Amino acid sequence: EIRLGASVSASGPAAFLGDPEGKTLEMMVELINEAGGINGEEIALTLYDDGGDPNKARTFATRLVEDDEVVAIIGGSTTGTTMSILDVAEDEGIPFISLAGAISIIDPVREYVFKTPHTDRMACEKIFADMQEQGISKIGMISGTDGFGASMQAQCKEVAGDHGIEILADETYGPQDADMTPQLTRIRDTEGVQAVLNPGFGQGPAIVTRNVAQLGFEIPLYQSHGVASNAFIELTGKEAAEGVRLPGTALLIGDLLSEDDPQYQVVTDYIAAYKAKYDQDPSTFAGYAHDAMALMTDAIARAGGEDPSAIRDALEQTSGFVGTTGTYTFTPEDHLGLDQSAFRMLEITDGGWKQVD
Amino acid sequence: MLTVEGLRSRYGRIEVLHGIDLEVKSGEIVTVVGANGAGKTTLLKCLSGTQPVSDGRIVFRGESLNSVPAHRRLAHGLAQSPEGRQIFTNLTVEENLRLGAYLHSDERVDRDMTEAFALFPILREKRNLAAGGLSGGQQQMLAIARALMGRPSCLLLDEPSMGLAPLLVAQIFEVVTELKNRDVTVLLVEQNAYGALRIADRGYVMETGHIIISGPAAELIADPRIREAYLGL
Amino acid sequence: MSLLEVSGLGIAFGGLMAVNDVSFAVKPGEIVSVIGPNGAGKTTLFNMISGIYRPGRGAVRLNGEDVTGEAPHRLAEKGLSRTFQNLQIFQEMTVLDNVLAGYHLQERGPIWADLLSLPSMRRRATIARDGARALLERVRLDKTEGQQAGSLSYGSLKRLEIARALALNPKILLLDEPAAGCNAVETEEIDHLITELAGSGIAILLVEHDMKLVMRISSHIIVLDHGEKIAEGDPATVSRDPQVIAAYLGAGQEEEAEC
Amino acid sequence: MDALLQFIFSGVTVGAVYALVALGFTIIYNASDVVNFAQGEFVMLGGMITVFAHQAGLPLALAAVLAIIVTAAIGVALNKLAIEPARGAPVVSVIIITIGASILIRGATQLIFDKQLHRFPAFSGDDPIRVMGATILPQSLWVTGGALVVFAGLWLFFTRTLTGKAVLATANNRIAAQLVGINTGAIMTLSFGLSAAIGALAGVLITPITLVSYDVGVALALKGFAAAMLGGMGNPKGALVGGLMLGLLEALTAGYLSSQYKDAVAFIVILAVLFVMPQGIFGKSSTERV
Amino acid sequence: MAGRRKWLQLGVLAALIVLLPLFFPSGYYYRVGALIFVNALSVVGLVILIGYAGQISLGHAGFAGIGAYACALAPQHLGLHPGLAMLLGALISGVVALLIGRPILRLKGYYLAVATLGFGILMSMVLTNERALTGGPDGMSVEDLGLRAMLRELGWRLSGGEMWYGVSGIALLIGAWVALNLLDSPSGRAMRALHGSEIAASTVGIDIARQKLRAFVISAVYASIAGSLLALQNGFITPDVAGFMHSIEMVTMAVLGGVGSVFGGILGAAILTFLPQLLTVFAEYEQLVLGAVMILVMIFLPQGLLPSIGRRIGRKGE
Ligand SMILES: Nc1ncnc2c1ncn2[C@@H]1O[C@H](COP(=O)(O)OP(=O)(O)OP(=O)(O)O)[C@@H](O)[C@H]1O
Ligand SMILES: Nc1ncnc2c1ncn2[C@@H]1O[C@H](COP(=O)(O)OP(=O)(O)OP(=O)(O)O)[C@@H](O)[C@H]1O
Ligand SMILES: [Mg+2]
Ligand SMILES: [Mg+2]
Repeated sequence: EIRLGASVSASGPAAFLGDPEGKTLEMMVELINEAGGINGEEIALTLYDDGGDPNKARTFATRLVEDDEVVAIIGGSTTGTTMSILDVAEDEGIPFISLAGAISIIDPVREYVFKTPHTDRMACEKIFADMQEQGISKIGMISGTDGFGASMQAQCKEVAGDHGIEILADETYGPQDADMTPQLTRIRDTEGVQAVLNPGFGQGPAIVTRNVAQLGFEIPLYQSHGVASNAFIELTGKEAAEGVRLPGTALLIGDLLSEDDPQYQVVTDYIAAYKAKYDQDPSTFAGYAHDAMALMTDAIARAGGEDPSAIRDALEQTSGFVGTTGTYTFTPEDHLGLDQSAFRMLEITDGGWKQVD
Repeated sequence: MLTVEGLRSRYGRIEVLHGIDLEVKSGEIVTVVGANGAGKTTLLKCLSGTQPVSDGRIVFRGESLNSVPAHRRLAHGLAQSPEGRQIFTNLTVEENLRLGAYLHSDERVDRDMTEAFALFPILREKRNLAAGGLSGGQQQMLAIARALMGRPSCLLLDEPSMGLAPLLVAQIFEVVTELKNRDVTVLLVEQNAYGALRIADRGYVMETGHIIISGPAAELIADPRIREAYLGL
Repeated sequence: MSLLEVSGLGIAFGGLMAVNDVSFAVKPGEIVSVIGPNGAGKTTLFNMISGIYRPGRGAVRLNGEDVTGEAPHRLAEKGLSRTFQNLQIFQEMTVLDNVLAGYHLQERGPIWADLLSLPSMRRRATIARDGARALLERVRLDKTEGQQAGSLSYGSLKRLEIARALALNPKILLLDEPAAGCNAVETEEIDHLITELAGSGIAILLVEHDMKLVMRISSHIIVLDHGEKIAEGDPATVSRDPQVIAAYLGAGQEEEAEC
Repeated sequence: MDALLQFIFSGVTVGAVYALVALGFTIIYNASDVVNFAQGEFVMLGGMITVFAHQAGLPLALAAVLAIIVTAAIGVALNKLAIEPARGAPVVSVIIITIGASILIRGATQLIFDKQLHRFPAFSGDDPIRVMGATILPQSLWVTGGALVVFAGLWLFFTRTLTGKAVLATANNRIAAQLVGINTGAIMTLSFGLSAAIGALAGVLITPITLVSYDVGVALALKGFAAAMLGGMGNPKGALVGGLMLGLLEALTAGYLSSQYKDAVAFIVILAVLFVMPQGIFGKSSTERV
Repeated sequence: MAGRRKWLQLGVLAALIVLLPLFFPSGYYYRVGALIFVNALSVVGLVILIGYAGQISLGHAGFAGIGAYACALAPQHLGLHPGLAMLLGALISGVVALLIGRPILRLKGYYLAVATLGFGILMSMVLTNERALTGGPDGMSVEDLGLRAMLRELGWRLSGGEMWYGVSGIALLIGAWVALNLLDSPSGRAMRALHGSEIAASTVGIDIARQKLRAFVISAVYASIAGSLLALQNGFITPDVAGFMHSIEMVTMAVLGGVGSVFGGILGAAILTFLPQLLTVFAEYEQLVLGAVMILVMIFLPQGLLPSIGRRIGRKGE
């Protein structure tokens, strides 16, 4: 039996991230065990819900290592919880794959810490590249003040200049706000704004999108990968969502992928399994968990044992591993191992997704 | 009309009524006197249902009240003007009186209210003010008036004369006598023992949770033990 | 010299002048009573003197110093203490702690002494405790000292309040209906207590509806009606005043006094 | 100018949401002096149950009615199972019970339904109404109208009906209330039922705007509580005015000052108001003589 | 008499802290223990404020936030030793409490609750929004206290968990000792008196504004130190520490345990810290069970765990 540990934010303000992540982890362990486990050994997964609270996350990390005696940890749905787990993993020499976005998790590189999601910076760059192509150079931003939104806001502002993008208006909203028309009115009334960018997750982006329609904006609206799921279109309504652009992973357009796409197999398999078990589409975040588990089990298989440092070494040697998010190649200098190509620019048309790059 | 048999009651683990036997006949005025802490208030609270009974029986008009909750007892005809007045301080004087007649909604309510105002004219003056702003004595009047609004057949009065000016004390005792003429039975707890015994038919003397003496009021006034211990004569 | 001097005191609630232009003075060792019908303004007068209401007009002088509108705790520091018609008891505290609260001014010290339980604090606390026990004995509540105050009967609470007021070691004591809820015998005890206090030089200002008590112990009586002073003088004068009889005492007074 | 109007529209919409939650607080508070921190969960339940009943095939109107009835029943159950058994407990303990209930309801909702966000269609479509260059959604008018109707209903209830007075009397002095024949237990049941129903109604009205998921209750309760305190707890007028003021404050701050600190500005204004009026705008200080 | 009882109680607490580790199956329990002690410390502060002085606060996490971020920021920007940063945080918290306490504490009941709530929200907003300084919602790391290294040099090899168990345990003992001292002191009596009746308290000479303020400041310092200890122990801190939920959690612990009693507060903290750890086996049902437990405790032990149980056994609850 191989003991794996996980702590995700299945409840609380980041349940959006953690809930599908937790479900994915449980499902995958089931599938792997049904298929005979790793090197003939079953996986025993201990999964905790830290509720998005870094303090709890650290307690659970300690518990996983000291009490449950796991050989590796997956989790940390948010940057905050990740940073709390990371210390424990480093201290105790347990390999840890994070599911959070911040670049600071793997930069500077820490011996035992890896992550599967693209960084927020990469998402910003993808969006700005598309804007550049569309001839957009002046934008207004409206971001959520939650961890995801705030981090995106900061990263996007940092790289905007590199793409010749000028941010003329910079607004925010709270995670539970009910109406964003004042902020959007300000953006609308800012001279020269050519597009609106709204990084965030939860109900915020849906409300922003509906408010944008209400106010009759004639400029394009960009969302982030934070809302890359079909549920988003349902929440905003087809009309309001029409024309919204965002960077997403292959996971979101599983049915649009051509069969020769390298990710086709892994993506369609995963979607099918998840749908069968939970009667829902997996979200982009669910995909991060999928990839983390896949990477981890792959590394354990290659390490051929349960020695944490051997697993770590095997992880670091991962190369060309195809996940739902992208293709991973870890090196001692790069514990993320994804590049820009993992993102695809999508547009919502007729209540569905269309790849536009 | 009202019979109490072997009534016991406790606060937490401490029993303060150790088997009270008491009877009030229809149309009577019965008074209970006793020193501070004797258990008079506790007795009345048991009767009105706001204090749990641990043993014994309360029978009112042939029915056992033991399992009747406090809010149903007024419907049976039992009203109380409690110790500490317990008025609705945040409501107006008029609202207090109206709630006194909560169980009634006929036109007699207005008449009763007019009567209450006639009895205590100051309440009419203050009818639209918050009852909490009344002076102590005015609150006492309100408490008595509110109890009357419930049209009780038996009225429990806990020290009604407390805090009232001498003129009003006399008036309260008159009212009680008047009630008797209207066939309202009154159980009166009083520290003004002399005044109370003078208008009462019978009296009980309580000491540390027991009834120690009982009898016709006139006899009690004459009883030297009572004259010394309660009347200060 | 007068200890307490009230001049032209008045206050209004809404449109009502609850107290209007009331003046009087109390000397050490004197018992001055304020009587009057319900709602005459007696309690309100007390509330103004003790700083609970800020007077609308007029002045209160304590020991010659103008203290009009000062906060109650400042007045307490200057030797004024009182009881309440509507009991103000620390229900959740023990009987002894209630009286000890009255010793606050004598036992208080720097906060760190309290936090660190320094010997100086413990010394002060012990002195206060001994004093409080003596006071409880004086009002016959010593047996209840460990009980929660909320569990006392009404009459006992009245006595507890008096003990607490005495704990301040006041120069002037305001008593608002101390005998309410007490029977004749208990009232007599209060009578003795008040006389004794006055004898020791404390000035007493008393509100009471028990005329027997008032007439027996007062050196001076002030009669209020509708907020105004309608009469004053010694007991004999006041009880014969027709205006007072009409407004307050009633004709039945003689009979009452005889029992 | 049209920007100002837009801010006001936004403020009124959000303010009406807060007002509806705040109005829900008033009844239970008036009956028991307890601020029911599970009030936000009633709002959430109103939304969630409607969503799932609607998904199950019920027409929207019917689904909404069902949600209100079920939520009212849950309110009554809360009173019977958790509040009534704790009779005589100090107010803080009862408040903790309501916090516990809120956690429990959230946990149950997430189990019975799900953790996703949901919405159902607006009652009168999504075509914005244009007024002098500003726009407002028809659903906002529903919410505002709902708040006004609930306010009027409550106001009449508390000032004109004997039952309303009985509710006030129960909180003011429970023993005395029983002595005059008020069945205080029934009054509490009524209060919880009504409060829950009002909360559920709020949930039904606002879901098309704010969306709903199992955990929206806490934030709503928080804002509703702040609004109720600003207006003066227990007074329907205070709930309405407090709610609208809070909404407008947030919208105007977001529009003219800083969207980042709009909640902060709102709370600073609340603090300032309480500094001058310690009982809120319409609150009465309780009259207790000594 | 009261003094002996105090030492007895403290002795029991100390013995528990020292002996419990004998039963710890793994190092993780040190972590839980340390968390319990830290939470208990802030709850003891609230017992002083709510239980003694009768003033509610729904914003005390704001002070925990000050303490926590003082430990994160001061070493980084002022080059202060983290231990000193903790004292600085306590000082700032005390001063902030003094400044806002004056106007706020004139309010009563729910109005006070909403005002303190506002303070807490302002604090957590500043911490969330001032990203440049605090790292925003993602949080920031906290410098190591260096105590472990020091102990190692003295030849005392402790794991992080063990060390923090000890440090927090000692902090809690000191906190409880001070709170018990206060309880039976003139100031404590004055606080409890104003809780009972402000009018009566002021007529016996108690400056109620001042006593309330004292209780507020003292409890703020408790919360601040607890926040600092948490930050130092975790090595990483996010604005959650100052959040509304944390404030509510603290009050809940205090009331559940018995808000008038120091040891009740500690018990409440222990239960509400440990319970979620226990409930992980219920996974999905965790919230359900937690809510139900809170309700049941308050129904059956309305005065809080310790006082109610104490009353049942027949002794007075503390
Ligand atoms: N809430 C309570 N908790 C505990 N004990 C109580 C409580 N109320 C009253 N007692 C005790 O019960 C006994 C009887 O009290 P009760 O109030 O009935 O006396 P009483 O005859 O009305 O006295 P008084 O003339 O002073 O009003 C007293 O010893 C009192 O201490
Ligand atoms: N806070 C207040 N709000 C409104 N009215 C008040 C207030 N305080 C006093 N009053 C009014 O002022 C008048 C005087 O009241 P006060 O309590 O002083 O009377 P009192 O002489 O003490 O009467 P009693 O003998 O009944 O105690 C009353 O009519 C009362 O209604
Ligand atoms: Mg009595
Ligand atoms: Mg008076």
